[in-house]
Amino acid sequence: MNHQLIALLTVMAPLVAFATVLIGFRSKHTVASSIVLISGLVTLVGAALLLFNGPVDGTVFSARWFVIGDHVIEFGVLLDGRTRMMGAVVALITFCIQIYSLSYMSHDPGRGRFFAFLALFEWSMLLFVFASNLLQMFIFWELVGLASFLLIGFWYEKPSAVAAAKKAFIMTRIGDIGLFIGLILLFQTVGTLDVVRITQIFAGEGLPESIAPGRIELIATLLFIGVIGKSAQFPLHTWLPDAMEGPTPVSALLHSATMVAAGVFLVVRFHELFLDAPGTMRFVLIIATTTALLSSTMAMVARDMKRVLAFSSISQLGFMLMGLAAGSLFAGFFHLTTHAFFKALLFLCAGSYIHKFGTNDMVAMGRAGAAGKMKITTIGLVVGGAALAGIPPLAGFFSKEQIIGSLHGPENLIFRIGAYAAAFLTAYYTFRMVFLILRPGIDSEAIEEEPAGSQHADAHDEDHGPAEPWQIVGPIIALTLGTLGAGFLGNRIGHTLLIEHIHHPALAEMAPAIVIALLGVVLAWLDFGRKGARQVGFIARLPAARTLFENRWFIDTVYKAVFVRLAVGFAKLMFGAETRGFDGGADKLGQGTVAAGSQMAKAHSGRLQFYVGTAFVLVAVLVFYLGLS
Amino acid sequence: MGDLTLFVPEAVVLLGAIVAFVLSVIGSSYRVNWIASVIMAILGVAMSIAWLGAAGEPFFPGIYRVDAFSQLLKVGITTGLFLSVLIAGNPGSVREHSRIDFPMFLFFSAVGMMMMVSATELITLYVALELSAYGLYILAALNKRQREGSEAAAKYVLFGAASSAVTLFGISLIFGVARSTLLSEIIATQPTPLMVIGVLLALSGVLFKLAVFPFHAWAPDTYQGAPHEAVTFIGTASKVAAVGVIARLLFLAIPAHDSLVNALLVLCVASMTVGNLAAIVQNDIKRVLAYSTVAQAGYILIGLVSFSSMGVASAIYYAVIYVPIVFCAFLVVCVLGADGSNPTKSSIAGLYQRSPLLAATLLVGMFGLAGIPPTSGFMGKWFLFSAAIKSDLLWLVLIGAINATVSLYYYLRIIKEAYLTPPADETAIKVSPATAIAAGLGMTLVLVMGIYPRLLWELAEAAAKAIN
Amino acid sequence: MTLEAWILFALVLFCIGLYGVLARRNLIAILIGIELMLNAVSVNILAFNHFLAPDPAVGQIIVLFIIGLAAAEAAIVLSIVLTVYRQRAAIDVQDLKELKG
Amino acid sequence: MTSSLLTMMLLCPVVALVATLLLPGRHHKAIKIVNALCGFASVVLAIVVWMQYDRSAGGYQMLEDYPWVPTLGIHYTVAVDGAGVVLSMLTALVFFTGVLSMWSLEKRVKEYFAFMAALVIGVFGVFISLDLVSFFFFYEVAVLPMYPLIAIWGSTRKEYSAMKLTIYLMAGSALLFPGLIALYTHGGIGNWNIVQLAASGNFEREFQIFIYPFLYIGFGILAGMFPFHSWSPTGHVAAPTAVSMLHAGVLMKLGAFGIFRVAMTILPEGAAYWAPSFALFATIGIVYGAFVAMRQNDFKYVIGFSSVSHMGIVLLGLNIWAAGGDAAQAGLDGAIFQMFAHGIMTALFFSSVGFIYDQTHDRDIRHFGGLVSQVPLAGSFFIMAAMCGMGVPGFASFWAELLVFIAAIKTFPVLGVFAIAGLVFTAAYVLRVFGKAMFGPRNPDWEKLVDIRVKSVAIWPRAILVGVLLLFGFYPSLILDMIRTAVAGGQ
Repeated sequence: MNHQLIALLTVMAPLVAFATVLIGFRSKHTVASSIVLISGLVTLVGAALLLFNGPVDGTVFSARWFVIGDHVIEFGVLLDGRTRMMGAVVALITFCIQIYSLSYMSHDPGRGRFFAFLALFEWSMLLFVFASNLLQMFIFWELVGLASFLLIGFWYEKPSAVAAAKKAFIMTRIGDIGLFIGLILLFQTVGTLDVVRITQIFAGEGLPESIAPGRIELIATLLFIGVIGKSAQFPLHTWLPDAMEGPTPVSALLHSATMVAAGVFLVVRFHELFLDAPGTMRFVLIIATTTALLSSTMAMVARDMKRVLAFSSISQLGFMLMGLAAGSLFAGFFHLTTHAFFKALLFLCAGSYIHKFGTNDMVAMGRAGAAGKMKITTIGLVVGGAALAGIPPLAGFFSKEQIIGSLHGPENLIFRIGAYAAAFLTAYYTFRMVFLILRPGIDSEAIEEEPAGSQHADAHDEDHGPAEPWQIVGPIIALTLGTLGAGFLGNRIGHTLLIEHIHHPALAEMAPAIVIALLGVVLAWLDFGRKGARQVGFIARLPAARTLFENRWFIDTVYKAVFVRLAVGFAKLMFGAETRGFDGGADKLGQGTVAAGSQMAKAHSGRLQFYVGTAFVLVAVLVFYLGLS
Repeated sequence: MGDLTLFVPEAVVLLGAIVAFVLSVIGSSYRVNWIASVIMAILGVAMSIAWLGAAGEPFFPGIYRVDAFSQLLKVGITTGLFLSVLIAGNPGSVREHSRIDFPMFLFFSAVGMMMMVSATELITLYVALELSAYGLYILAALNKRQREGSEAAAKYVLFGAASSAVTLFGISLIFGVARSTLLSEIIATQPTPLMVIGVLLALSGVLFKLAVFPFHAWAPDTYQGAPHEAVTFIGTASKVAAVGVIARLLFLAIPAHDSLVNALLVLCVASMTVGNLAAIVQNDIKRVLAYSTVAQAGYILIGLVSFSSMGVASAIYYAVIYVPIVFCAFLVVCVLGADGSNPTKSSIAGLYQRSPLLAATLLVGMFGLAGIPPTSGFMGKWFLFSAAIKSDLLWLVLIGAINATVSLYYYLRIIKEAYLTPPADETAIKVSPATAIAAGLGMTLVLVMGIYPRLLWELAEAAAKAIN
Repeated sequence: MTLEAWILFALVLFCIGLYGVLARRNLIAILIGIELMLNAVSVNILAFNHFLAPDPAVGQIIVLFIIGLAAAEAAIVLSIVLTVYRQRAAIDVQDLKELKG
Repeated sequence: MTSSLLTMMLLCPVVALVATLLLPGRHHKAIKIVNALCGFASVVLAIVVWMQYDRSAGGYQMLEDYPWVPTLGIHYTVAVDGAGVVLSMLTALVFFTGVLSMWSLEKRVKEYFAFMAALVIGVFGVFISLDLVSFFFFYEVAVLPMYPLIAIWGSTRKEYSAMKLTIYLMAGSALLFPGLIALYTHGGIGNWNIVQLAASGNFEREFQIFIYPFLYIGFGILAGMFPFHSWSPTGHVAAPTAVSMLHAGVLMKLGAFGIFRVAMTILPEGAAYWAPSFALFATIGIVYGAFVAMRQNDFKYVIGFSSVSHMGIVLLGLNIWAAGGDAAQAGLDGAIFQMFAHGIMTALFFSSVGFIYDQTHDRDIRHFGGLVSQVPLAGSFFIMAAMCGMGVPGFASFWAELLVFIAAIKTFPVLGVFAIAGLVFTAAYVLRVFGKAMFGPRNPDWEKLVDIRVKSVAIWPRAILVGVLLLFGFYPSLILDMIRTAVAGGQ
C-alpha cells in the first residue's frame, strides 16, 4: 500500500465516522460507537504503519485549497518524524479512550453524539499534527478548540459545564489571536506558510537580510501566546481546571494527547523558528517555570481528584515547554509523549473511581474503599502516579531527567532550581493523592472539611454493573504498560525525530532529581500515608498559604473582577451609546422633524391676510435683493 | 394670419366647453353631459397627441406659438382634463344643482391652460392665465359642504387676484423696459435690473398656480375645501400649464440670471422644505396632498433653476408625469369621499381589504410622489437632479433628496393605513367601471413612463429645444 | 409730470391697494384693494406707453384688457363673496379660518 | 458572445411577481409553489451562470446592452464579473430558501410573495447592472418592499421599525442621488456605464475626494456601516423570518456591493484617500457590534448586531482594497467572500430563530434553556450558524475573515489587531447565547416545542444553507477562484 493512501485513511477515517454518526446515527448508540471505534482502529493501524515504515520526510498528499493574494495554500499531509510520532500517540491514546468510553458512557442518553465528537476531536488533532502548512495547522488548531468546547460542554444542561466550555473556548481564543497575528506576520516576513519551507529557512538557509531586528522575536512571541492559551500556561491557565466539567474520558483526552498537547506540539513543530528567537525563548522559559510552580502549589491543596490531575497537567506542560525553551527538542517532545501516557492513565483511573463511587473527592473515594474494591485501577493509579512523580524507571522519570538535563549552564540556574522545586511538589501532591486513596484514615481530620461542590461528579447513578468491566480495565492496563515502557523508548523517539545524539545523563546528574522526588514521596507519606497521619498537608497547616493555594492564587478572582467586569462594563457602555446615542439619536432626529412639521403646519393658520402678507413681504425682500445686485 | 388648423386641439377643448354649456342649458341630465364631456375630452387628448409634431403660429405673428414645447404640455393638460372628467361620473362632493355646470368650467379652464403654454406675448399670456383661473375659482366653490367650499373659493380667488395683480405689475415693468409685450422682442432686449424684477414679479402669478412658497398657502385650504373632482383638476393640469409659463418667462432674463436664480433657489428650497414638513402632521388626505404639491413644486423648480435645456426638459417631463401620479392619489380621494366628506387617515384604514384596486392605485400614486422606482416619479426626479448637478447645484440636489426622504415618511404612513390598519367598516367599496378604467389607466401611465421613459423624455427634450 | 413721477404715483397707488388687501377685514374692501392694484398697473403701463413706447396704441389696448379682466374678476369674486355671505351672514375675512393647519 | 442568461435570471422573480399578482389570493398553495419554482429556476440559472462564466478570461461577461434613455446615455446594461456571479448565486439561494421557509405562512400570502419577489428583482438587478441608472433603479426597488414586508408580517414594534429602516435607507439614497449623478456629469462621456466611467480618467483627484464620501456613506448605510447602523438591528427584530433572511442575507450586501462596484471602482483615488478613515469606522463597527450584542437579550437583536459586526469586516476588506498595496487583492477577496458567507449564515440564523419563535412567540434568550435538547435539529442549525459567525474553520466565513485579517494586518496593522481581537468578543456573545438558551437546564415552559420534522419542507432551506456553508468552508477555492476574477476585470 502506498503511503498516500494510508495517510489519507489515517487522517480522514475519523471525519467519515463523525459525519456518518452525526447525520445518520445520532440516536442509534451501538452503531454510532461501533463506527467511531472502527475509525479509531483504522487510524491507529494507519498511524502505526506510518510510524514504523513510513517515509521519513515529505508531503504525501496535497491539494489546492485556498488562495491568499498570489499565494496558493494547499491542504496537505506532511510526514516527518515529529508528525509520525505525534500522530501515533494521538491515535493510540484516543483509541484507548474510545474503548474506555464504551463502558463509561454506556448509560448516557447522548452517547451517539459523544462518540461523534470524539471522532471530530481526533480528526482535528490528527490534521493539526499532520498539517503541511501553518494555516492548516491554525485551522485544525481552532477545530481542536471547537471539539473540546463541545466535549467539555457535553452535559450541556449542567450550567457549570456550559460555563466551563465557554471559558475554555474564550480563553484559548485569546491566545489564538496571538497565534493568528503571528501567523500573518510570519507569512509576510518569509512569504510562505509551508512547514517544511519555514523549518528550512530557520534551520539554516538563513533569513532575508531585510528583516527588521526583533521581528522574529515578535513572531515567535505571538505564536507562543497561542501556546499559552492552548496549553494552559500562566496567565491563561485557568480554563483547564474548570474543563473537567466534561466527562472524564474527555478530560483524559484533553489533557494527554490532544488540546493541550497541540500547544506544545506547535513549539515542537516550529522549534527551529523559536531557536532563532532567543529573547522569546527566555520568555517561554520564564512563563513555563512560573506555570509549573504555580500550578503545583494549587494541586497540593485540591481534593477533587480530577482537579489535582488538571493542575498537574498544567505543571507538566510547563515542564515540556521548559525543555523546549532550553533548546532541547528531544526533551520537550519526549516528555510530551510520556506525559500523554501516564496522564491519560491517571485520568482513566480517576474516571474509574468516579464512575464507581459517584464522587470526585479523593478522601471520600478512599474512605469508600477504592483501593480494595478496584485493584487494577489502583495499580494503574500507583504506576501513573509514580511516573508523574518522576520515580525511576517509569516514563516520567526519563523525560523529566531530559528536561532538567537540558537546563544546564549558569544562565539557567534559577530555572533549574524552579524545575527541582516543581518536581518536588509534583512528587508530593501525586503521592498525597495516592495515599489518600490507598490509605484512607477513617478518623483523619480531612474528612470534616468536605469541599463544597465536590459532589458534582459526572457519574449519574452509583454502582452499575461490575466495578471494573473490560472496557475500562483494558485501556488502563494498556496505558499502564505504556507508562512502564515508554521511558525506554527515548532512543527510538530521538531516532524518529532525526536527532543524532541524545544526551543520556549520568547517574550523578540524575541523583538530585531522584532524591528530590523521593523526598516528596516521603513527605507525602508523613502527611498522609503513615499510620495515624492526620491527612492534612503541611501547606494546609499554614492558613495564609492554604487560602492562597486553594483559591488558585486568586487569579480567577482577579480575572472575574477585572477583565470580565471590564468587558461587561464596556459592553454596557456601548449598549448605552447605542440606545441613547446612535439609535436614540436617530429617533430624536425623526421626532425633531415631526415636531418641526407640526410647527410648520401651525404656521398655516388659515388666515388669508397672513398668507398674502407673508408672500408680499418675501417678494419685497427678493425684489430688494434683485434691485441691489 | 397663420395656419388656423394649428389651433385644433384648443378648439376641440373649447368645443367641449360649448357642448357642455349647451347641454346644461337645454336641461339634459348630468349623465348625458358627462358622457359627452368624456368623449370631448378623449377627442382633446387625441387631437393634442395628433398635433404633437405641429409647429407654427396660427394667429398674428409673435403672440401665439405652436411648437414641440406647447404641444407636449397640451398633451399633459388634456390628459389631466380627461382623467378629471373621467372620474367625475358621479361627483359626490359637488353640489347637486351645480353639477350640470361642472364639466363646462373644467373645459374652459383647460382652454385657458392650453393657451397659457402657447402664448408668446405677455397680454395673451395674462388673459390665458386669467381664463384658466376663473373656471377653477368657481369650481372650488361648488363643494357640497358649502361653508367650506365658500371659504376655500374665497381664499383661492383673493389670493389669486392679488398675485395676478403682482404679475401684471411685473408685466408693466417688463413692458416699460422692453417697450414691447412680445416675448421675442423682449428677449432681444438687454435686461436691466428693473426688467429682472419685472420677470420675478410676473412670475408670481404662475408661482401661485404652481403653489410655490410663499404663494402656496392657499393650496392646503383650497384643496381641503374644494370638491374632490375640482381639486383633481387643479392638482394636475394647472401645474403643467404653470410649468410651461415659468419656463418661458425665465428665459427672458437669462443673460442676467444669477441673482434671479438665487431668488428662485430660495423659493425652491423653501417650497420643498415647508411643503414636506407641514405635510407630515396632516390628517386630512387632501391636505397631505396639498402640502405634497407644494413640495413637488419645489422639485420642479430644481429643474427650472438649472437654467439649461436639460433642466427645462426635466421640468417638463416631471410636470407631465406628475399628472397621472397625482391623479392616482386623487382618484382614491374621490371614491372614498363620494359622500362629500374628506377622507382622512382613519377613513383609508384597511382600504386594502375594502378595495384592492383602490389600495393599489394609492400605492402607485404615493410611490410615484415619493419617487420610488419603477414609477415614473423616480425617473422624473432622476432627470431633475441630473439637470441640477449638470448646472453645479449639487447641494440643491442634496437638499431635494433629503426632502424626498422626509416626504417618504408621510407617504408611507398613508400606505400603512391602507394596507396595515384594519378597517373600521369592512364593507367593500364599489368602484364604478369608469373609475376602475381610470385607475387602471393612471397606474399604467405611471408605471409605463417609469419603466419606459424614453419616448416622453425625448419629447421633453425636443420641447426644451423648441423654447430656446 | 415726468415718467418717474407717474411711476411713483402708480407705486403708491399699488401700495395703497396692497394695504387694503392686507389690512381690511371686509371682503369687498379687499376686492377694492385688488382693483386699486390693477389700476396702479394701468397707470404704470400708460406712463411707460406715453413716454417710451414706439407705438402708443399698445399700452392703451393693454389697459383695456386689464379693465375687462378686472371686471370679470370682480364678478367672480363678488359671486364667491356672496356664497360666503350666505353661509356665514358676514363677509369678514377674519371668519375665514376654519380651513387651517 | 451575447446571451440573455442574466436577463432570464432577472426574469425569474419578475415572473414570480406577475404570477403572484394574477393568481387569486386564496390559492395559497399555488402561489407558494409558483414562487418556489421561480426561486428554484433562479438557483438553476445562477448555477448555469456560474458554470458558463469563463474564469480564465475574467472580467465582465454575458454582457447585454439595450438603450433605455439613449439621449441621456442611460442603458439597461447587465453583465457579471466574479463578484456578480457569486452574489447572484447568494441571492438565488436566499430567494429559494426564503420561499421555502415561509411555507407555513397563512396571513396575506399573495401580497407577501409579491413584495418579496419585487425585492428580489431589485437585488438581482443591482448585482448584475453595469449602468449607474439601472443600478440605482434596482437598488431602490430592492429597498422599498421592506417596508410592507416588515410592517405587515413583522412583530415587535413593527411599524416603527419598518419606518425607521425605510427612512434610514432613503437618507442613504439622498446621498447617492448627488453622488451618482455627479459621476455622470463629471465623467463627460455621456453615459452611465460603470466600466467606461472608471476607464475615462476624467475624475480629477479633488473631485474624487469630494464625491467619494457621498457614495460611500450612501451605500454604507445599507451595508450597516457604523455609526449609521441602528436601522438594521431594529429592522431585523421586527421582520418576519424570511424577510430577515433577505434583509441580512442579501439586502445589506447591496450596500457593500455598491461601495465596491460604484464608489471604489469609479473613484479609486478618492477611495484611497478615504480608506484609512472608513477602515477605522469599519473596525469600530466590528468591535462595537460585538459588544452591543453582548448586552442584548433578544435573539434577533443579537444577530442584528452581529451583522453590524460582520459587515464591518466586509467594509474593512473593501477599504483595504481601496487603500491599495500588496494586500489589496486579499482584502477584496475576503470582503466578497464574507458577503456571501455572511449572507448564507445569517439566513440560516434567522431561519432557525424564526422556527423557534413561530412556536413560542418569545425571543428573549433568558426565557429559554436547553433548546438543543428540546429541539435538537433547530438548535443544531442555530449552533452551526453561530459557529460560522464565530469564524470557526470548516464554515465559509472563516476563510473570508481570514483573508480580510491577513490583509488588514498588512495594510492597517493597528486596526487589524483590533479587528482580530473582535473574534474574542464575537465568541463571547455567541457563547453567551449558547449558554443561556441553547444549553443549560431545559425550560419546562417549552417542553412541548416541536422540532423540525425531517420529512417536512421546513428542513430543506436549512439543510441547503448548511450545505453551502460547509461546502465552501471545506473547499474555499471553489468560490474564491470565482471571486478573484472580479478584480481581474474590475481593476
